[in-house]
Amino acid sequence: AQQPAALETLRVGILQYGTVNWELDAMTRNGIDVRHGVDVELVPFAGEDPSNVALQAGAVDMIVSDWLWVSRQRAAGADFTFAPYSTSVGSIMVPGDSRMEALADLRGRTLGVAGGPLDKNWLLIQALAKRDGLDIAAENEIVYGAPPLLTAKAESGELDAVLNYWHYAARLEAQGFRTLISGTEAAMAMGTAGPVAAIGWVFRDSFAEDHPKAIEAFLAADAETKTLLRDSDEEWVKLAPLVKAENEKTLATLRDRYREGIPTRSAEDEIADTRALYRLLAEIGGERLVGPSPELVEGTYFTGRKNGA
Amino acid sequence: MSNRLKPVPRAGAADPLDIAIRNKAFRGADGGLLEAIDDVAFTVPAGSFTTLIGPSGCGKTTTLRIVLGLDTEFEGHVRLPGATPRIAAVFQEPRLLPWRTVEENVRLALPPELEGADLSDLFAILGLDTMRSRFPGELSLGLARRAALARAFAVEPSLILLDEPFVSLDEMTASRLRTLLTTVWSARPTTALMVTHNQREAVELSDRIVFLTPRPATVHGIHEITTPRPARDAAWRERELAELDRLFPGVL
Amino acid sequence: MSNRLKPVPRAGAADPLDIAIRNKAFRGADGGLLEAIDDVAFTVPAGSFTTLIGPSGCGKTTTLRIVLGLDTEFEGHVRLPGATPRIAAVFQEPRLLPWRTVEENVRLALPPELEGADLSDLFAILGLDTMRSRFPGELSLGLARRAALARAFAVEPSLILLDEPFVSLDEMTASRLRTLLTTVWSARPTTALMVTHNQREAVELSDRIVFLTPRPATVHGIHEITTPRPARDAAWRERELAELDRLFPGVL
Amino acid sequence: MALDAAAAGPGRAENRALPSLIVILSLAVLLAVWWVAASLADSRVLPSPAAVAAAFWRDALTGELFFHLGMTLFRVAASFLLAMVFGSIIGVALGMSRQANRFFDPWLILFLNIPALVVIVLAYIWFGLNEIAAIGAIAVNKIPNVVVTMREGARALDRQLAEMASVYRFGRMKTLRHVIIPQLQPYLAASSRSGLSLIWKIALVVELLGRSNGVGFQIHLYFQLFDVASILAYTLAFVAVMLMIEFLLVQPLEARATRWRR
Amino acid sequence: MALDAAAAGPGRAENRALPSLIVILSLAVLLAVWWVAASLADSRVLPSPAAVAAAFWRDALTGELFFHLGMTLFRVAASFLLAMVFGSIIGVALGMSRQANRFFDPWLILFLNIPALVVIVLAYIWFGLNEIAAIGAIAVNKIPNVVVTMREGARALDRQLAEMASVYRFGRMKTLRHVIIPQLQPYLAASSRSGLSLIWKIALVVELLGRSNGVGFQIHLYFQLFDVASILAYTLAFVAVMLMIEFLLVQPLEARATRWRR
Ligand SMILES: Nc1ncnc2c1ncn2[C@@H]1O[C@H](COP(=O)(O)OP(=O)(O)OP(=O)(O)O)[C@@H](O)[C@H]1O
Ligand SMILES: Nc1ncnc2c1ncn2[C@@H]1O[C@H](COP(=O)(O)OP(=O)(O)OP(=O)(O)O)[C@@H](O)[C@H]1O
Ligand SMILES: [Mg+2]
Ligand SMILES: [Mg+2]
Repeated sequence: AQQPAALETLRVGILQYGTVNWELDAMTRNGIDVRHGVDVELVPFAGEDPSNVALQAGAVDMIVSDWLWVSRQRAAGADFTFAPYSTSVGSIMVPGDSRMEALADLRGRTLGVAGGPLDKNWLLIQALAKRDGLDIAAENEIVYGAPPLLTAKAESGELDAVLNYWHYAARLEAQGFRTLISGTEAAMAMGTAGPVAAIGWVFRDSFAEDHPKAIEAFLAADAETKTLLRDSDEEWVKLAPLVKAENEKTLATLRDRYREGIPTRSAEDEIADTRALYRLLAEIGGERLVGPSPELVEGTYFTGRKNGA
Repeated sequence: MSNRLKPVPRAGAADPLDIAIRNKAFRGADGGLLEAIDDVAFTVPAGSFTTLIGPSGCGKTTTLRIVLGLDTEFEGHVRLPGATPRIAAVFQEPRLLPWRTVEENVRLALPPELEGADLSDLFAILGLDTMRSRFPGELSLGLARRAALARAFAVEPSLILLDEPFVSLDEMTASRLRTLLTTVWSARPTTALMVTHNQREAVELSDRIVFLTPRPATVHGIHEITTPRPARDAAWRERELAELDRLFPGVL
Repeated sequence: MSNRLKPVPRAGAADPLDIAIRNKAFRGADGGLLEAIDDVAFTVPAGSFTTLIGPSGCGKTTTLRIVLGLDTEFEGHVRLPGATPRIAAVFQEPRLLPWRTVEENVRLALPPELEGADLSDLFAILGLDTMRSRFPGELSLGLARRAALARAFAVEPSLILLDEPFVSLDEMTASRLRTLLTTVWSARPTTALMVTHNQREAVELSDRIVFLTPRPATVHGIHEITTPRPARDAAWRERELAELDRLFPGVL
Repeated sequence: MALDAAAAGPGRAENRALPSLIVILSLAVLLAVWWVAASLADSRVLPSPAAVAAAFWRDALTGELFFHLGMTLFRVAASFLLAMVFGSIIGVALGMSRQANRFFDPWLILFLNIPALVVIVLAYIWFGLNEIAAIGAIAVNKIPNVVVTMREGARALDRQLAEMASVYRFGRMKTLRHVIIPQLQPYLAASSRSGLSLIWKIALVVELLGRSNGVGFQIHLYFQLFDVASILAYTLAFVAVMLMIEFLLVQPLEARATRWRR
Repeated sequence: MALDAAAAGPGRAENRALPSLIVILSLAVLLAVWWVAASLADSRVLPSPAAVAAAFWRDALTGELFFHLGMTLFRVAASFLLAMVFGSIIGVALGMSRQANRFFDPWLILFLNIPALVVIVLAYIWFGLNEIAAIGAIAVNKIPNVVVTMREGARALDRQLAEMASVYRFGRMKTLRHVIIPQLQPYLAASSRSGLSLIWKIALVVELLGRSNGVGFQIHLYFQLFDVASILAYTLAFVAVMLMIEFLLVQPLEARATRWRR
């Protein structure tokens, strides 16, 4: 029921083997995007930062990033905006046979942290620990490093625990590690009502204005794809080559964690929680983290869908 | 080559090579000044052969470098014969390009109008025929000096400067090359200025000899030789040398 | 220095320098073989002064290099006088270290037992006193050659090899340095082998003269000089040169 | 300290066939060392040659490897050319003129030390995510290194030969070709060898940051998966090309150019 | 092609005070160019000098900048020393022995072209996430480049001087110090200048991948925030140190060492 000639193209910058690619692969492979009236073109990159560069350079129309980055860029004058994609965030993983049970047990251990000292989850977990009287950063040996390297180091036992992105955490889980605490748990402990979608689709306001249909169609297609991936195990078998899971168990773990991360809450709840979380992060991370604005910058959340409707 | 070496009448009134160096000092790496030339002024008449004699280290090479325009930091002036004389120089060291064969070294120096000239005769006289395609690193010093001479002769210069051209050669080769130099020099109007420590050589080849004092160089005296070259036999040479010894005692 | 130059009695029966080069060929960069030495065999009796004369490019430098052990790719053998003679060499080019001053160049060559020796007299005789702290690049070629001679004399060698040591020097300096060489050579038991193209120099300095043929070198003839050095005056020299010319025609 | 006189002297003729044998032997020893180390380590991090070969075949069969290798080689070649030409010109100019060098030396040090990341990001943002920006960024990263090496070469030029050339009126082109460039040859050799490798390393970063193909792109993907065997497969494919260039092109050329050295 | 004869001749004396003036002028021009470019571009990607200065002060006041700079300088210095010493020894050895060079040349090309990432990751995995692994990894990345340059230097050594040294029995140490090293000086200068910059660039990657401090760590942090002003602030702090080393240490030393060149 669509005219292919009228299809608008949306270039999305993705990490080749990243989780976003799984979703978009399912979307395009099943023609969901076309059915909704947009032609999604995947532009693969080899890392997170490159897709940021690509968006700024105008080489892609959309990438996946977090609202903190969007807010900061908006404060600096850019017109990026954000639509929720996933609530999956990193977790602190410990070996299955580790005696650590709670944050307090981390005292005096070697902890690997992916994403650097300004990682949101890391700040939240630190804030939570501090509330309980533990200064993790000071009382532990913290090793910042590249996620794959930290994973390898956790496996080899050089690290007692590792805070890593969710898919690395899931892979570790499949190998018998367990979650000590996740970023979501930390956020909820610090006062959010539910899991907040930290990462989302990021694009320019100007693009959304010029191509309202494309954005709308894409977000609708995304919702349908998420439903498909939530309900169909078969789809995941088809995704296996992209997921590059070493075995069935890893694939299953990744699938389950992915499904957990599908945002389910209303936009209002999300925004309210995000505001709260932002304030909290502004408090912990300071200007270094969030930039000059003490509040989530207006327009960070994409609201065009409702306005356009 | 053969007809290039044939003598032609000396050219008419070309300009002389006019040298007047009023002062030349070097600043040493240690910062000190070293006065090399105090006052060296003489002319080399067009088409004549002048020889410069002076003690080692007195400033002869420096004078030649100034004439060649390689050193412009001096007081005084140098006027070359003619507007753009074709210059050739035989430096005190061979100065061949180590990465080019002997023949390439000679040919590279040729001006465009002589490109592709037949050099076989020249190489033969200089005893270099078997060395044409060898690199300078494979030559003995004497052979390398001969290659440098070949280069200078091949360009058919109108002004030639030679800095001790015939050292490191056995007497037989040296005298053959002296003859060659006279032939090249007289084949067309050539102004020549040579440095040597060998007074026999000077007397044999020159029209005038300029004697320099020890550093800082000044002109000690100028000796003109008027005897035509064919008349300069062994007896004449001994007489002339004795005369020079009388005029400029302590040089020999 | 002063007492180092004082003559001491010649040493007893040390070994001669024994040279027997049966064949020496170079492979050129173009792949071709060049036979430099065919058969050069002679001895230099211990404490004697031998001179090598031969046409340019015949293989004299090659012979010296083989004696110095710098070239081991030859047929034949070389036996040095004594087990570990202290060797000095004056190469055909000065071969000074451009980044060291004249004095440093000389001192670097000194063996440990002569370290810190007073070299003022030596530099004075060689006319290098004002040049001690200058770099080789600031010297004239003649001065550089003298620095190379200073280096060779300073080490008080028991075997000295000289490759045309007195070229690029004015006659006065050259004869002063020849006297110096004789003094150094006779100051202690020294075996000397010199290459020259200058026959006067050869008859003045040598005990024996070895004449070589053109390349590939063979020994053309050996001439012994028995006249003691003090008796070698100008007249004797002319006679001796005439005699040599008769014995080895075509060399001069 | 005999400067390897024996090896450089005669006997060179018999060695004609030897070189390729030695190279093969050398590579064999390397392979053996690696294999032993891999079996001792027995970890995913140091895969055995067999594992790397398998990874190689996997991507070679699909043609993927050759595609990415080709893209990288193209970028490397283009920026190498750019960097060598501009770097040599600037370097020789600075080496010859004391004044220019004094003025531009601080700039040179600045550009030498700007992280590749900064240049690459700026290039991508200004010129877009395209080949021209990528190649330009690589070249700009490399040029200062070429300049530094060639400047030393120009400083060490033999003044005597330059004088000879000026007396005999060689002119600019002849002087450059026959007097200057032969003297710069060792510096050119050094800066192009280490240059190629540096350019390839920068290319890896450039491809990581903003290209959707090339070996750098692939290597980083495999790094995310911590698949060292595949990383090595791509690396060695590139190294193989470099080895081929070295032995089939550079060394014969170099042997010709340095024939004159005894 | 007069090889800058005029500048090298007399008149050098008056120039004594000039150099620092020229350097200041040079830096001023650079700053002006940057400022103009920044106001023309008017983008966050090319911040103005003022913005960078602000970022500098912010991190300088907390002392943070100096801590990270210090850590990086320490790593750079340590690995520079390692790389130069081992690289020079290996390079000169290969340059002098044709046989050894034939055998090890393929290894050299391999190590030249192994991506920094691979070496760094392997080092971290084998030796742990510690300083030794970091410094070692940087050095290993740089050594092949030093080898390549020094090998060319050793090949171009003057055989005549070596012969002189052997006749006068200089012995190993004297020959090295007075004959070999002065000839290698331009090659050492080239490889240490471009070497320092390469090492610092590798240090950035090393710090990014597995260290918790250093300029590379900070730059990457700011890259995630896309704060180019802070990135440049750290970069320029390092460049300033390099400029100081260049003008206060390297150039006076070099001027002494090359005094003999006319
Ligand atoms: N390294 C080399 N490679 C090839 N040929 C060489 C080499 N060295 C010398 N020759 C050749 O060997 C021959 C003898 O050279 P040598 O230097 O011994 O001559 P020489 O007698 O010292 O001459 P001169 O009096 O000119 O110095 C020459 O023909 C020279 O070209
Ligand atoms: N570049 C320089 N820097 C400093 N001093 C120099 C330089 N060139 C030459 N001199 C000095 O100038 C003086 C004259 O040198 P020049 O080379 O002209 O002598 P020369 O007469 O050619 O001597 P020779 O017969 O020994 O070749 C010498 O004392 C020399 O040390
Ligand atoms: Mg001179
Ligand atoms: Mg010789």
